[in-house]
Amino acid sequence: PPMRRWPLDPRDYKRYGRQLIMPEIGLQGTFLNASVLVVGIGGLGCPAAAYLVGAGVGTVGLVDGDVVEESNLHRQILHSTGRVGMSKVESAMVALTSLNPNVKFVPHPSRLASDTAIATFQPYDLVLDCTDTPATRYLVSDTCVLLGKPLVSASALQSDGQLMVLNNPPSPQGDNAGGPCYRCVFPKPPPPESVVSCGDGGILGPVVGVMGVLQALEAIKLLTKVAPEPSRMTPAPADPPSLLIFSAYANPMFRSIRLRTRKPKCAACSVQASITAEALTSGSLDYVQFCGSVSPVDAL
Amino acid sequence: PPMRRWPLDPRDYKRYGRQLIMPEIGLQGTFLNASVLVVGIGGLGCPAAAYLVGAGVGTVGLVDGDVVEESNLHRQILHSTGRVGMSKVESAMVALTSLNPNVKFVPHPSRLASDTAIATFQPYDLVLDCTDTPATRYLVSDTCVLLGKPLVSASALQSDGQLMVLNNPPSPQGDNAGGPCYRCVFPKPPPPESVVSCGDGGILGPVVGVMGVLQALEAIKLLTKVAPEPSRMTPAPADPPSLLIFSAYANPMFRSIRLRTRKPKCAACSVQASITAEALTSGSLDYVQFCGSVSPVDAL
Amino acid sequence: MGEKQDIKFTVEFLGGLDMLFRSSKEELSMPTKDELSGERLVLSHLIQALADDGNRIRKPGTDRKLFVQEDNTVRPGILVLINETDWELEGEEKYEIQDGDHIIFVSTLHGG
Amino acid sequence: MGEKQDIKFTVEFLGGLDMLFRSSKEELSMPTKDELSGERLVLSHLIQALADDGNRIRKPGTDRKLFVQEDNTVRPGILVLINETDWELEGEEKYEIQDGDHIIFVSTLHGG
Ligand SMILES: [Zn+2]
Ligand SMILES: [Zn+2]
Repeated sequence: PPMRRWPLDPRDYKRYGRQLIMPEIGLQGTFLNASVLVVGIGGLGCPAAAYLVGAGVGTVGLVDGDVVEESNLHRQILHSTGRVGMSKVESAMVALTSLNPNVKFVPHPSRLASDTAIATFQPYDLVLDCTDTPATRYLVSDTCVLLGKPLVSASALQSDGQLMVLNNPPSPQGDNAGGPCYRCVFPKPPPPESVVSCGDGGILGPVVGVMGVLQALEAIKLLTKVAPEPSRMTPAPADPPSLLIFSAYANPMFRSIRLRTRKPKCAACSVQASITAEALTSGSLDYVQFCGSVSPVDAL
Repeated sequence: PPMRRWPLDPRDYKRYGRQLIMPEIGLQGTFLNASVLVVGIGGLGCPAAAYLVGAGVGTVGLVDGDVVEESNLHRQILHSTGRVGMSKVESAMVALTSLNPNVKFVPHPSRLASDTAIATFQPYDLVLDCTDTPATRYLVSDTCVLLGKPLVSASALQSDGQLMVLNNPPSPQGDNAGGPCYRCVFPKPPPPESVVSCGDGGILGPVVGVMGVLQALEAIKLLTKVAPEPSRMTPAPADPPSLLIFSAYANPMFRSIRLRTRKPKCAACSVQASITAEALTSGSLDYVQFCGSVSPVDAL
Repeated sequence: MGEKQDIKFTVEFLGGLDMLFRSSKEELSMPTKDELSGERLVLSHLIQALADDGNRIRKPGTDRKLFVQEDNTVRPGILVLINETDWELEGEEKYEIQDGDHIIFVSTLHGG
Repeated sequence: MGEKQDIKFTVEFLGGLDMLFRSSKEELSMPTKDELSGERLVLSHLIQALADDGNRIRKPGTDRKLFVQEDNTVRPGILVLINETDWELEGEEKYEIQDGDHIIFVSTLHGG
């Protein structure tokens, strides 16, 4: 379990004063006792981690198996020209430690794998999906459902972005009071030839940046879970499931879509779930095969 | 005038490849010939500057007279614990240079003043208002109107944010084809006792972060000004004036509001304008007095 | 003149104005015609009602001057939005409120 | 059966689907009843029309498989939204299109 610290020392009041005086946050003191796992330290994970660390989330885990490349830097603002070639997790920790040395960082400098996902996710209060392939997105969601963790999922490509808070509330499999999971919304993976990566399709830095910062915001809202009005200081019920759609060149740029609830036959979160912790840990679920693959020439 | 470089060298293709392959951006090559002034390097200016510099805007000017304080760090992600006490402009340049050493930075480490505003703004293609008081906001807008520069204006407080692209297109005073200015929308300053600063009212880091990243995005849209559809490669007309309202705890979080056009009697941008370059430069316009002031105890 | 039905509409307070009111969003119901003047319900009637607080949706002890000026017009720095449109494009305080309208009062922000 | 009027509605393509169509937003007009079946216009008719492209709003040379499957249902990874609501809450392909509806086809994104 992550380090627990209480009460605040005077430096914390100084550093976090501007958020402590807000009615929505004040009650909770700070986020020193909270822990958040950021999976993917790229275009989404960089700004998301920056604002979580700035806000003083006590423990932040960072998962990524890649190294920093020069082509990342236009949007992955925690990395730097001098750290090209360094692992993204290590590079991010340099920047994040300099922003806020009071946060405990847990490095996971390897690609998320199905046999270790449960052990990796277990210690955290909630998870941010900042990854970039369908296979990993199903794995992240399934793991969150099995462990009962809310999931803040975002994605971006070219001038578009999407954001969902999934498995919120994170009720057990089969409990209809729980929020939908990634499989409820996308029961079948997209055909591989329709999947375009940021490498192939391009991406505007601020587009993925906005989505990443919004992930940090949704995480903070989940960590506080207090109604906006100062007069109502009891925990608020979870927001109804919704999808935020962003499109930089559309008018309006943002749309909020009311989303389905849990699917009665969902493979992950229903009573009929076929996804189990044992199947995941034993490696018998092949996410890469489930999503298929395509050679880059055939892609859209 | 800012440094001009053309054509791209191979390293630029590497660094900016992910945005170059986008149809909206590709035509323009990159932003190496563009210049943007960021006024205020706080909660808005930090993320805005990070994404402009990441995108490779050729020249970025930074205006701020403050020094970094520990209470800034939860939201002002370019600064760091080790640079508390350093000027914000200098601190930001350390972080930004490490992200992209190819950008030319122009430091203006002092508070924007009415007698120097025109000279400061003159060399730039467009301006971002990332400041924090009504008086400075009127000064920034008036200067942009007088010089014919589009203005990307944002603000944030507690869990709310607002964004407008003003003076777009930046037609001369009295030309109704031009977009509205700050005075068209807010002809009279708010009563001082209704003005709450982030210091007094508090602010959630990701809220001001989202608004700052969106400022960088609007700046990039202005610098490209090409229609979203690849089939329409001619410059698009300016978007109709609008106000983006963000409210972290509302549903939906984002609203786009259709805004008024230029006001026929605007003191800054109409034929009847009383704001002139001479008045500004001579210091005869007292923005602080115009907006009034109030002791902190009386504030809302 | 026998017309007595009410108009139902939503009023929302943003940008810190929610601090002045009971909640950030209210479903209101007001008579189609103003009782005193017999005029059709327009925005200036709503603003006056919110200032006088006959509906008791302002928080106790809040200062009406943070919402309206002496002459019962909204104070500078508050934008009024009718169905996602600036009220300047809709006739301002003379706008006749319609059933189902969504009216937002939003205070401009200055922080950064 | 003499009913001949058309239904007007907006279709929008987001998340990269705009690459398949002439523009990202189209005002469409379709007969209230399907010509062949005589059925009231529902979403499956619209999807089939977009796939067959009788309206010529798909870009020339684009592959219908990036929009629909063999059986003319939308491919996995595309969400259909009716007036800002997931179509699962509105009856999916059996939803009867109404005059003025706003229908969005959005492809899920995976990049980060
Ligand atoms: Zn599910
Ligand atoms: Zn004006």
